Amino acid sequence: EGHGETVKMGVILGFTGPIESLTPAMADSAELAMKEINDAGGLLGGKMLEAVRADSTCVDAAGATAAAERLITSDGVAAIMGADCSGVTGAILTNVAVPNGIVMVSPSATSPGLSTVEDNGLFFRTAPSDARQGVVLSDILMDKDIKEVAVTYTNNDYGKGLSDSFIAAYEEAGGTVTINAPHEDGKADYSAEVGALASAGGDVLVVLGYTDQGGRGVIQGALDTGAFDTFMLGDGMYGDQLVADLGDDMEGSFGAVPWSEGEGTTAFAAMAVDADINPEGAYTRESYDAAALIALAMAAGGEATSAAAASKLLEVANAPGEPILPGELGKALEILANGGDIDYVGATNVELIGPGEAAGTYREYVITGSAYETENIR
Amino acid sequence: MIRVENLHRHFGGFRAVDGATLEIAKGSITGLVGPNGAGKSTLFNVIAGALPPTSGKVYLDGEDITGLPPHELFAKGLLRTFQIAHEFSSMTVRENLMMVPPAQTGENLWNSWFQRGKIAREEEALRRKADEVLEFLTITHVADEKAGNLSGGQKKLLELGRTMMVDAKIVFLDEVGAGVNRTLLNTIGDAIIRLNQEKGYTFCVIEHDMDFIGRLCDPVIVMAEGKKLAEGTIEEIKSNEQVIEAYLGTGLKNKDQVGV
Amino acid sequence: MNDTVKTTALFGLVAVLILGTGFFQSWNSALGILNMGLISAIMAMGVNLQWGFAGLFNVGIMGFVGLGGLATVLVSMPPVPAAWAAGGVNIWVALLVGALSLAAVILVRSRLPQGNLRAVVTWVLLIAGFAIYRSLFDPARDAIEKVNPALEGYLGGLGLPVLLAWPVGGLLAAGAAWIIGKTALGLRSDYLAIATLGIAEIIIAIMKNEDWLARGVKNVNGLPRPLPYEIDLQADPSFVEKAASFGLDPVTASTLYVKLGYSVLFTIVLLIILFLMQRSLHSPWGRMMRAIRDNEDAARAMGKNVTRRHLQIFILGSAICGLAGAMMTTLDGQLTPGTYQPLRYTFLIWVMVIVGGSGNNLGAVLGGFLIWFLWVQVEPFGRWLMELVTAGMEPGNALREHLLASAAHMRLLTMGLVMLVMLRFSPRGLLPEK
Amino acid sequence: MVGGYGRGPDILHGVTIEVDRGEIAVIVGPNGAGKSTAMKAVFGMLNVHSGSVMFDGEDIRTLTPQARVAKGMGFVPQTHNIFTSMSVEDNLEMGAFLRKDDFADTMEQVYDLFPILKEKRNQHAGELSGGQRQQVAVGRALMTQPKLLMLDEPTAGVSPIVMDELFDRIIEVARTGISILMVEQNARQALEIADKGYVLVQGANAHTGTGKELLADPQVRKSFLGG
Amino acid sequence: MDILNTLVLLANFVFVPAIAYGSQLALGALGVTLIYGILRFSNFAHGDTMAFGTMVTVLVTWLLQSWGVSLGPLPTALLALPFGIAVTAALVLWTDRVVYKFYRKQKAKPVILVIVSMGVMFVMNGLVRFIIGPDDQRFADGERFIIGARDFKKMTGLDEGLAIKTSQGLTVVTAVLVVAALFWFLNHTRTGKSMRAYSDNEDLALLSGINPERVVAVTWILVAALATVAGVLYGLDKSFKPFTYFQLLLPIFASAIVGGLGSPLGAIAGGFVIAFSEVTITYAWKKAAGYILPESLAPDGLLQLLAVDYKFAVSFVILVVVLLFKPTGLFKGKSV
Ligand SMILES: Nc1ncnc2c1ncn2[C@@H]1O[C@H](COP(=O)(O)OP(=O)(O)OP(=O)(O)O)[C@@H](O)[C@H]1O
Ligand SMILES: Nc1ncnc2c1ncn2[C@@H]1O[C@H](COP(=O)(O)OP(=O)(O)OP(=O)(O)O)[C@@H](O)[C@H]1O
Ligand SMILES: CC(C)C[C@H](N)C(=O)O
Ligand SMILES: [Mg+2]
Ligand SMILES: [Mg+2]
Repeated sequence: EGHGETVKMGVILGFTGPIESLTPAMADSAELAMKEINDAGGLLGGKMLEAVRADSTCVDAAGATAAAERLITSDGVAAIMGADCSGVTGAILTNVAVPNGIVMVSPSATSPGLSTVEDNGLFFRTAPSDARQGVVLSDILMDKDIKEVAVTYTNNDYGKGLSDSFIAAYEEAGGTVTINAPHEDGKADYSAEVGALASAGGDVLVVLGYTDQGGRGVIQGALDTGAFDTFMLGDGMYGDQLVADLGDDMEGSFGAVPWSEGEGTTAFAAMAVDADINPEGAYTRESYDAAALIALAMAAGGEATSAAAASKLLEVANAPGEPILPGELGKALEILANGGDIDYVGATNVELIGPGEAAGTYREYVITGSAYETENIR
Repeated sequence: MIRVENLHRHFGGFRAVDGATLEIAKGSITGLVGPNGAGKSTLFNVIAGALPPTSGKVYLDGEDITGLPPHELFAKGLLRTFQIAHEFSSMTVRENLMMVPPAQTGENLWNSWFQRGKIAREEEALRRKADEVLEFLTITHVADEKAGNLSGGQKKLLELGRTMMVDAKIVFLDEVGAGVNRTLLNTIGDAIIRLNQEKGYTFCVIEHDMDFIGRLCDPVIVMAEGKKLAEGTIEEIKSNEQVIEAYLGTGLKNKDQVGV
Repeated sequence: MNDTVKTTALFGLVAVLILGTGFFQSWNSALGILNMGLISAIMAMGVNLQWGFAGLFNVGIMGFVGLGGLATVLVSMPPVPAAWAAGGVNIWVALLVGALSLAAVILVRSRLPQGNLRAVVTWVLLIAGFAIYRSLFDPARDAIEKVNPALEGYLGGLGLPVLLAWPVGGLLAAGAAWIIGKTALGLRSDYLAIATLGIAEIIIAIMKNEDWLARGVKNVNGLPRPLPYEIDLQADPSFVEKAASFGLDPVTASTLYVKLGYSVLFTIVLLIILFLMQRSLHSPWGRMMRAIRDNEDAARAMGKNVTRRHLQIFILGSAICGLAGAMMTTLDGQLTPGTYQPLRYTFLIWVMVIVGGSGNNLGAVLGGFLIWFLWVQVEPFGRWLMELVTAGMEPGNALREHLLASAAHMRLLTMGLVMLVMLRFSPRGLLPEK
Repeated sequence: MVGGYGRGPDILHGVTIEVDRGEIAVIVGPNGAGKSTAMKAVFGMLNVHSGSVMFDGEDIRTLTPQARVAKGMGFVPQTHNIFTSMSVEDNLEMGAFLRKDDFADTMEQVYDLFPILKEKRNQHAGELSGGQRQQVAVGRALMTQPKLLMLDEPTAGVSPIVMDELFDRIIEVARTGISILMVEQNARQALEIADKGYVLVQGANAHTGTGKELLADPQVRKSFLGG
Repeated sequence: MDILNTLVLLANFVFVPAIAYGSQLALGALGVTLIYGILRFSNFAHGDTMAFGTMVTVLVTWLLQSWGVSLGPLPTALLALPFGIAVTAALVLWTDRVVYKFYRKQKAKPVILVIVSMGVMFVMNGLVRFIIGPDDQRFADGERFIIGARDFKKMTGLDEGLAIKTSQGLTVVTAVLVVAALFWFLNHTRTGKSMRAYSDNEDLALLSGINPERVVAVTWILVAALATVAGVLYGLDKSFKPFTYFQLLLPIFASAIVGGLGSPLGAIAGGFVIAFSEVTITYAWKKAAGYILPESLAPDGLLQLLAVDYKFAVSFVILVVVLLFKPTGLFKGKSV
């Protein structure tokens, strides 16, 4: 039964546009999960998963909607893993996914606004909302007894939302923000931002941007001019290239990134390395989990449809049940087939709360000797 | 009709028109001549509102019209042609003429949507008028040609033709004759005289062809270095020493040395 | 080939492309392309009006489209009473103060003679006005933005039917065009272009950063719709029954129903605009405009008020873009100022006009459909092309991997190639001006 | 020569024109007759379908315009005949573009001929008056020191005194062995100095003769010279 | 002392970065302005031409680095630059042959060429990403700073540091040299003048014996050189990422226009106007005021004329204002 059939899953990420350098690894990770399931004999008695990629462009809502439309109505995908950036994710969700009843699991759209969007129970994310990250960042500063900071954020819903939540938490806790300056991504020059930030001053510069975009440009400028020595970095800033390029100068800077520790993460890292994917890449773990969750929820629902996936997703993701790590998807399928219950742990210790988003733990790290060193998991 | 008082127009430090004072009488055909660069075209441009003056005044029938924009001057009946033809190059020759009359019903956006009948009637009349003008200028055969493809002389004719599409009070002609076949130029001359006599147009004509000026104009004003140098009948001008020296010259020196 | 035959054939081609999408991909995609195609065609007509008819080089389309989108939020979203209570009145008073001091400056500069006094008064007015404005504005803005920032943090709209936003979008754009036109229309060709480009960037910058107005980069989601929601239709038994009678499942039927609804609305708008445009193009008004485009000096000397006409056409064309912008935001169901980029909202429209044939309304419409179709469809095409190229290579071959990984970048490349080929094949556009 | 512009209809329907060394040939005719077109055809700026263009006994029909310049042909078009955004001096210099020798002398001669140009040597040519532009245009062509100088209405818009000078100069030039082919509407003066005269009507030769003969022909006088 | 500190502060955060950025823009704008001036269209593919040239240079630099070649304190990329220029020149010349030439022969309207150049832009865009990928690439080596902020503080004992990067110094020096050379070339050489003549009146240039194809070719080669130099210098200063080069197009155009299209001097001026306005108008003067004013008067606010949110808007406001007073740019540009 079901042998030879394929179930298509859409992978909508911004392969072109401002985060085009992050997305290939994310897509690969998602496809890694699908391959694992196929290798284990497929879904629901032999249905093979097939990834269909589409370009969200990260910024062009109309383009992303059209791409999603095509995935659903012409390629006939059963579910979507994506999209990446919060803006296009919202657009695809309301315009395409909800009307067509297609489930979407985003690995990286973290805007707090998405928590309350009308999704008809179809939207989930394996990354935590930035509402939480703001608090985490504020806590880190407070623990380090840093009371005055300057903030710069990437001027989009993610950056703005994150800076809003961070500043609210930080001021609440008694901190002072000397300046809250946005920067646009992909621009040629950040001297003006650096100048303003330097003049406003502060013990630390909080950078809530993207690692190979304006965020890095601002850091580079601040270092070059000697405006700031220490930085606190938001999730979008986490990336190996940053420390590789800026090296010693970043010594002592710190930050947080959605993370998890434990067997799941380690297991994923090993698999990723085998598959030639950088496991430390931003949102690769979340992507793997997103794809795996969709598949497992379908299996649990007994049908390779979005409706089945949507109804079972929370159940598969959360306790009770047998914990499932990356590499154990085959086992999970077996348990489900036998009517058992699983608690998908995955690469990020998935725990979906409230409206279907990751509760999320963050890794607090410090850069020491050109490497990220974990201080704490919060 | 037109009075120019102490008009100046400077380009940077250069005084193209340098205190010109002159008058064009109603009903006259006034000739305006002078050496190249005397400031004749610049004077026209200032009077016609294409260039703002540096200082000085221009009056039309006693009314101060200094610095008014061209379209308002047009409405007051002041028309001009350009020395270097300014045709509407991607439009047909006929359209070039038909666009001239002001305040056409169909020039209003609203009317163009809801007044089709009236527009059609007006267009018909305009077309007839345009064809008359084309006939007069002997260029009927190029009526549907793009104006940009006309020959140099034909463009000049078209330039003149546009002024014939409306009832003007005063028309400024900047070298209509340059590049126009002499036989045709005579015809144009006749037309100017006829318009002047029958319709009472006043003309001010810049031209370097003294025969043409002589046949048409009285009085003739000579400009040099941005000022009026002399004024009078053609005979007076032709015998004015200053004018001969600055402008007319004394004829070919080498003529007899040619092989014929 | 006869003109009419050619026009019919090309529009036939568009129809075939869209129908083909329907048959080979899905009807939803086909209608999706059709709907954005209709909007693009309207925008292209707006640009064609300005460029094709009057030679105004407007590269600020994005700004007007953005304003149309803003109108949708301002008209249709429900007001946020808490935000109004927090600072709604003050913020408008502040803006009024700002506007009044600017007006006062303009008045002073036109009334007082040039000299020290005028300069002093101007500066005093400017500085005082700015200070009062900021002292009123800043606290009010902060208060508004503090109101539930993750979801609201703005004043909200008027809560009126969203269809009303379309004409309002046009009006808003027209208002902006009036101000811009008054100041910038004296500029020529590329200078006007870059000025409008800059103004569009300024408009978008305001939309991105004035959170109190429409949430800025935080976006406004869930805009009301003129048509029913799919999920409501799916829940409506009579609809499901009707769908079944056509042999459609309720989900597909509902999505098609809504899209078709938009298609009908958009087509009506398109046809009205096209009809009016054609009428005016083929009237003395159109002739006058072409004359102005050909030679402004001569048109002036022939008694045409070039400045007025330019302003008129600039406002009209911009209003059309604003209208289309409002339609687009309605279709999207959300306002996302961060996604307004010149490449997509300005230059792509220009490509439509030029490839379609500037100066020809039907050409603009055709370009709108065709280029939008390509913009959407070259993506799978690029992938397909890459697969074709790499089909012969061994799996695991480095070059093959590299090529496949680059497939996403084929989109722009293919788009570029198609454009170049089309323009080569008919350099004055597919349907050139006659 | 038979030919026309681009894909448009033929404008020249068999025109024959000939100039010998040191001669002055003048073309006259009504507006739109194809005079300028004929000049451009000689210079290779439009399609000539049939017929030939010979220069020094050599068929040059396949040569590009700039190759014809190199062969010793110079041309002043009727319109757009100066570089408006360049200074007067640069305009003249461009005329001597293909010359390898020192052209300072020639430039002095041109300035002697048109003193006003010397005065305005550093001004943009586009800012000159109509007649001054015409002087620049002729000056530019003279800088080439061509074997054949082709002038399309060189005297249009120049004042009588300059026109006389210009004709004088043309005669002088011709005497140095340079052939002159020109189109003129100031036909009477032009034909007076012409060795050969051609009347063109509707793209074809209507009358041919020496300048004097044509001047004397009453029909020519009446139809083309204004009586 | 405080005055000195203020000056150093401003130099560090305003003058040095603005001058370097201004020179980068100016070099880019020179290329745009040259094409506009001579071939008479706004070349949208310029940003991507810069990206292409830089890409080639980056690849060659990597090769040289792998051979162990180095220029000591100067970046190795300078050695690779000629290769970059040559390959880019070949590419644009080829592009001209297969694309632009056709429209030139047709005497197509400038706007058609603008749109065609957008097609070329898309293709080049794809090409670059195809070859080197969309990621950030670093290729700078050698000494990073002429003087670093910390060293400066140590040297002078001031509170404020002043940093000047090697790349900044290089950029400014190159910009000055290139501009001077270009200026001389256009105004004083035969080829240069023939280019201006061609740009003015193509037919007449033909009649003067100027070979138009040669003029076009020389123009493209110059443009390729300018684009590559600009791109490489920019890449050395920041980093090489294709998307950013595309984004550079906007400020580059703004610079060319503010200066006056077709005017090389204008391009330079425009680059600096844009760069300085971006940096100064949103600058927070708080710290500077803190040095100068007595303690009691030290400001609370940031003393910022406008928030950095409006940085880009500001440069466009400046642009619009300049155009309103000087409708064809600061240096009387052309308009087609
Ligand atoms: N835009 C300008 N900038 C600088 N100088 C100018 C400009 N326009 C005209 N001039 C100068 O003003 C003077 C007068 O020019 P104008 O065109 O009025 O002469 P004109 O009397 O009409 O001569 P012509 O008989 O040759 O047409 C000339 O010397 C010319 O160089
Ligand atoms: N570029 C062109 N394309 C098409 N037709 C043209 C073009 N230029 C001129 N013509 C047509 O060719 C015919 C002859 O033009 P030409 O310029 O040779 O006349 P001409 O004898 O020089 O007249 P004039 O004395 O007025 O200068 C005219 O009917 C004109 O409309
Ligand atoms: C890929 C991520 C950096 C995206 C980001 N978290 C957003 O929501 O836009
Ligand atoms: Mg004149
Ligand atoms: Mg002629």
